[in-house]
Amino acid sequence: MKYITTIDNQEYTVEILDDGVVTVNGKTYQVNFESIDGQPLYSLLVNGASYESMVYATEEAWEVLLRGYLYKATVEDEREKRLRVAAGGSQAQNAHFHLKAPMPGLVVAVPVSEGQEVKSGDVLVILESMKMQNELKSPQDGIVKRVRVQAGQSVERNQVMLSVHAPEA
Amino acid sequence: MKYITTIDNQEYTVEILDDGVVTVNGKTYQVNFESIDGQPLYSLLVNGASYESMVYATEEAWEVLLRGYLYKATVEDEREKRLRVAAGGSQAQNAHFHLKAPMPGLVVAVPVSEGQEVKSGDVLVILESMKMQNELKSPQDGIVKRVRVQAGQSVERNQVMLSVHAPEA
Amino acid sequence: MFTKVLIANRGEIAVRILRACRELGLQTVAVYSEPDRQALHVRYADQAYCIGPGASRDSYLRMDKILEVARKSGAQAIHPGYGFLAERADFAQACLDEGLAFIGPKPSAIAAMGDKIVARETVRKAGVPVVPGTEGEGGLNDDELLAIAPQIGFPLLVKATAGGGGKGMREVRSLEEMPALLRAARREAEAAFGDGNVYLEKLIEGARHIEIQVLADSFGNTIHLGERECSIQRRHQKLLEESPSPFVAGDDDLRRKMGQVAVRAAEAVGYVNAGTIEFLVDADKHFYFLEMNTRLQVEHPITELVTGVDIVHEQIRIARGRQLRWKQEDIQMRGWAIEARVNAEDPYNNFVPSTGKLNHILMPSGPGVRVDTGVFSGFEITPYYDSLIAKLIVWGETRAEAILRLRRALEEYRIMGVRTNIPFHQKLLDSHRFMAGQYDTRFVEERFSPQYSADRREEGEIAAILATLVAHSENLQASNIVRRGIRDTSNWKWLSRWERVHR
Amino acid sequence: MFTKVLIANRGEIAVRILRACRELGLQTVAVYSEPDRQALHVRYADQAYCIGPGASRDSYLRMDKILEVARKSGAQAIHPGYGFLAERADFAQACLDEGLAFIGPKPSAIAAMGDKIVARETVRKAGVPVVPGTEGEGGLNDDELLAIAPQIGFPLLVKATAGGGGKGMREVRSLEEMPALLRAARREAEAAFGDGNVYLEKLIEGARHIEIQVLADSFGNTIHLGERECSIQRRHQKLLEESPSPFVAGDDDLRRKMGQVAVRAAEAVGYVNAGTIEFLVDADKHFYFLEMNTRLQVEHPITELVTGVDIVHEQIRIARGRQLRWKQEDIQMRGWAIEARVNAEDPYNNFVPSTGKLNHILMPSGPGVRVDTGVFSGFEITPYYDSLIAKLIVWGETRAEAILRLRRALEEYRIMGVRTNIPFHQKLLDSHRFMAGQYDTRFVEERFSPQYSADRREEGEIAAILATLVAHSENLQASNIVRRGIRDTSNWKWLSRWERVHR
Repeated sequence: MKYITTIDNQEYTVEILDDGVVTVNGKTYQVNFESIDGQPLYSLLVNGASYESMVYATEEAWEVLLRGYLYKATVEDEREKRLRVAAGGSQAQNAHFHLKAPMPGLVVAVPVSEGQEVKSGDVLVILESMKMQNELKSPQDGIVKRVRVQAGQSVERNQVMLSVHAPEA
Repeated sequence: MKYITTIDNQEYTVEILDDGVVTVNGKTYQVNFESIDGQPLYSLLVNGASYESMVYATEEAWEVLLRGYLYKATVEDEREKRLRVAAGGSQAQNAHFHLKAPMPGLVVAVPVSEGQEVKSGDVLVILESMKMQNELKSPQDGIVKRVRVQAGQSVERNQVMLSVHAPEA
Repeated sequence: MFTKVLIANRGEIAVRILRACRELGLQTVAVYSEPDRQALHVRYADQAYCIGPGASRDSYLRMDKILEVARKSGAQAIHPGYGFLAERADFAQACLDEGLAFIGPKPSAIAAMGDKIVARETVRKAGVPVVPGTEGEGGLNDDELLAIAPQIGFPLLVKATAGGGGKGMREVRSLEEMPALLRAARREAEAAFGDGNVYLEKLIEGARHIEIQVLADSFGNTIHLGERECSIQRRHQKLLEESPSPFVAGDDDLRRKMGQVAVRAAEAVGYVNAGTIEFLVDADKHFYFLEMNTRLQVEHPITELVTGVDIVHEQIRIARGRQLRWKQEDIQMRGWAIEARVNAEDPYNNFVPSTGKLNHILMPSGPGVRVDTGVFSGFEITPYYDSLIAKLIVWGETRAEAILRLRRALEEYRIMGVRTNIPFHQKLLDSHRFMAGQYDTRFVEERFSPQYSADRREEGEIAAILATLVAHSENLQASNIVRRGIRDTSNWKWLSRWERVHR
Repeated sequence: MFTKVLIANRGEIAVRILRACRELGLQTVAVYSEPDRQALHVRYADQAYCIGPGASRDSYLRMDKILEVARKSGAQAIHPGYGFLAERADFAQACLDEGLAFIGPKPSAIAAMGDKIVARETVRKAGVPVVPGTEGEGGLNDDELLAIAPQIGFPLLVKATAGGGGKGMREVRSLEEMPALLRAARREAEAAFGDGNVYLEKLIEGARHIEIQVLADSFGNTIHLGERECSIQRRHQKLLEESPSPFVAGDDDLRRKMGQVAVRAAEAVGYVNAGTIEFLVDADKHFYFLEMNTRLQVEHPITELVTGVDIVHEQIRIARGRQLRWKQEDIQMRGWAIEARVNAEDPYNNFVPSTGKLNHILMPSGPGVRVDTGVFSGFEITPYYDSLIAKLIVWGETRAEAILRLRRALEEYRIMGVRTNIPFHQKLLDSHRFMAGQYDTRFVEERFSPQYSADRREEGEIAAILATLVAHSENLQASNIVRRGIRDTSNWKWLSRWERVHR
């Protein structure tokens, strides 16, 4: 199976062969790869060199934490790559932004109200968690919609607190 | 729910009420009981006193390891107790003894053969594991049957290696 | 003499104190909030009582409930740890009123050092240098402050009288920009503390934050245990401490002078038990009193490792009315100790706190390594408390050996289930300025930022193999690997700016 | 000078050595057997190579494969750890022949100390006292032995010439019983070692097993690091060690004499690197050379904690051609250290080894606690290797403090998935004779046996509550709680008698 893996705009063509062998940009490596205790924690031996890494699946990328450094990698197979390139590689613009709580916490303030126009960077919600306060800002211009929280309210992780719709939407 | 729990011939009548309350021989205790990390490891608060214990289920009893001491407990509900007492509390004699490997290991020797008469205490199998040799002996007089292993063979934990049938069987 | 101690705290420090009590043969009583039912301090104590729900104000800050537990459990002494009620003179007094030994200083000393103006005045009179400023003058108005500012000299700091942790603080470089910054600082202070009063303080540039540990018994003996270097901070939160300080090491004269001054400051308030005098030290080795922490510090273990004095044992002995077992001349600093605070926060995402269930922990161990922690595999990191989950402390014969040892211990440490700042520490230890000991309190924010992989191209190939093997083996390619556009749940990341709340 | 070290071992000692290499900035190469793929020594090393299946003879004992890995990986030095190839003169020689530094003594010293007769003769000539016996006389027949026995005096021991670990050993109390015991010993020795030769040795009654750590560089400097008390043994396996020895502490003269004799013994074979001289010490403080272990010992950490000398660092420095950094007068023993060996074996079931997957580990930590281990949550304990899974080592200012600290650390330690001997250690530390330091090598077997709960009635009620709550909550009552008759799988328990196999 052949993949195109991209880290910091650097492309690696990684081919996984059957018998503990991979090639990277044509070079051949003996690999031995195991997950530890069912965790996203991996021991990798590459031509005898021993590495250990946590690999997190996030929505944008695979985050590879290796010896204190974080590498954000995207992995595509050849077909996906072709399709994306054929489509011009463009990234869709989100018309709606749904502000989710990054962690459980307490809503300290909601300085906007429904229907209000906001600019990118305006504060939408102030959330407190773990003795820290966080100003959550809008990533885009738009109109505030569906404010579902108020000051004093506890929220769960990933709970949608409000939305910002693109002006034209 | 009322239980009769026996440790070292000492009987405790333990009644579990609904609301974090148990009685032991009539005395009432507030209890708060939690398992840690899904393990047979339990944190118990009894009237404010904090205990932690490993509780293993074995075939004969519950083994409670508490502060370095092991308590072997049997737990019966009232109906079971009545039935057992009514039956005279007798323990059935096993006619057949199946020698199982207590742990994975290597069979070093099988000094008996099928059909041979053995006495209680005679060595049936010598098993090696973790750099230790162990002589597994017969717990009863009888005839050796079904020898399923030979010297040099590896065995898994609980694998039956041979049987000893009671003479009259 | 007491034989049962209630620990009015949670987390690693409660565990630390419980261990000390066990090692001294004392009985222990823990208090806990509902989400802390399985916490180590509950499991390690002889007795444990729930004192309310998760929010600190409903549990760990509830003096009444804690005192009620003391009565119910028969505890005869209370150790407050740090944070929560540790620097509340009224709590210390309430303990005494109940006939409980308070393992800490007298209420009067807590009160004197808790009021910044009183503290400054008290130590100034005892001959302790303080940073030039207006703090001793009470609440001045803007015109008065603007008039005094040129006498102090620029740059200077506007600071909230009630404040702490950087809230209501502004740096002023000239008289012209001062009025606007004054207004901003007052507004922020008012919002944060309900008190808009501010004062001016000379800004010590290139300052190091160096503190002196003191111990005092109730017989009038006060000694110091040398210094701790605490300049590795981010937003006024210490992240890594070392003892000795690379800035003081080799200058026995400076250490002796700072130590004498620290002892004098403690004596000025009749201090008893363990405490810490914080100093700012400028590039010319002038040092200025900042404040006194009238309690055990988070970073006390590094002093323990270089002096051999178990500070918590000693706190308890002092509270039991014993004399100090050391004279000043007995205290020798031997080797080098470093502490890395391991926080549940993501260094690649603005240090945003991370919550969740810890699924797997592999703790570093072996020679010269100590871990003080309150967490374990299966424990849930909740949003109720601060993000400190462990202190990784190492000792080495030399600073170089300590750094190499800390590196290996950080690389060994595995905590699965939350993100941690371990990578921050790993990069810090790789930085040349840190290795050379050349840093001040602004080093982390101004000169050091965790980067992505750009500087580690050579391992990019390994990372690519890892990502590909994981993607391949999880068969999630179809749904996950295509690079997509902006995601809702991650949008907040680049916009977040977490501020620590000080209560 | 070498910069890359191959560690020819596994388990906690491989991890210990890897850590030392990292702390000295050296590259590391691990070798591993198939079931050890996930072991910590593989994960912590810079390079790792599989050398065969689980059985030691097919992997960790395969010199050829290990040397092949050294060539392939570019390692320039080999650390053998303990066990496996550590005391094989031919392996040390093979390393030298390959141009590899061997981190240990010269092959000639290993060989001289490996042959008991040669060792005894060599040290006797150097003025080191040895236990009276016939070992130096070669293989005598039964008639000869029976003639000599009365000269040595009873009680005496018949021991296998090739032996170790108690195999082929018999205790003889009178001439009458001697012929039968000689036959039994020869038969057992023949079976175990392929060599039925035996010798006689005076039985030292009430003996303590006390050993002296020595360090020697290649410039002719040899020092000792004081003693370790190793009398807590079961079937010749050490279970717990302390330094200093309670028997030697306070008698500086005895320590100095034993130390001098140990240094002399090491010098007699031109010893270089770390080694240990084992002595038997009788109640009158006479001491007799037993043997020299020409390698790192399992229990080396307790000496590290009381002397401050990192023995593995020092081994590597010596092998790199450096001079010792200490003179004898620099070595001071400070405080008290105890090591408890945590084995995967069931103390309630004849110490039968326990295998399985470790599901959850909570490691003790905090002040004065060190854990040397090679296991982690998720690791599988296989039947291929010995049962040592961790060494729990504590330091205290005094022996009492060390005991209290070890107690709290043992109570904190949680290892789920196998049975361990932690309860054995807990009871040992509770025993009055241990607390008083009054024990000899037979203490554990003769005077101490792990008991069930009979002596802890007061906690029986708590145990009853626990068992009932678990039974209730697991809803397994119907099938599991009725007391039944004899169970097949448990029958073997009371009949088992595990003997350690020495290779």
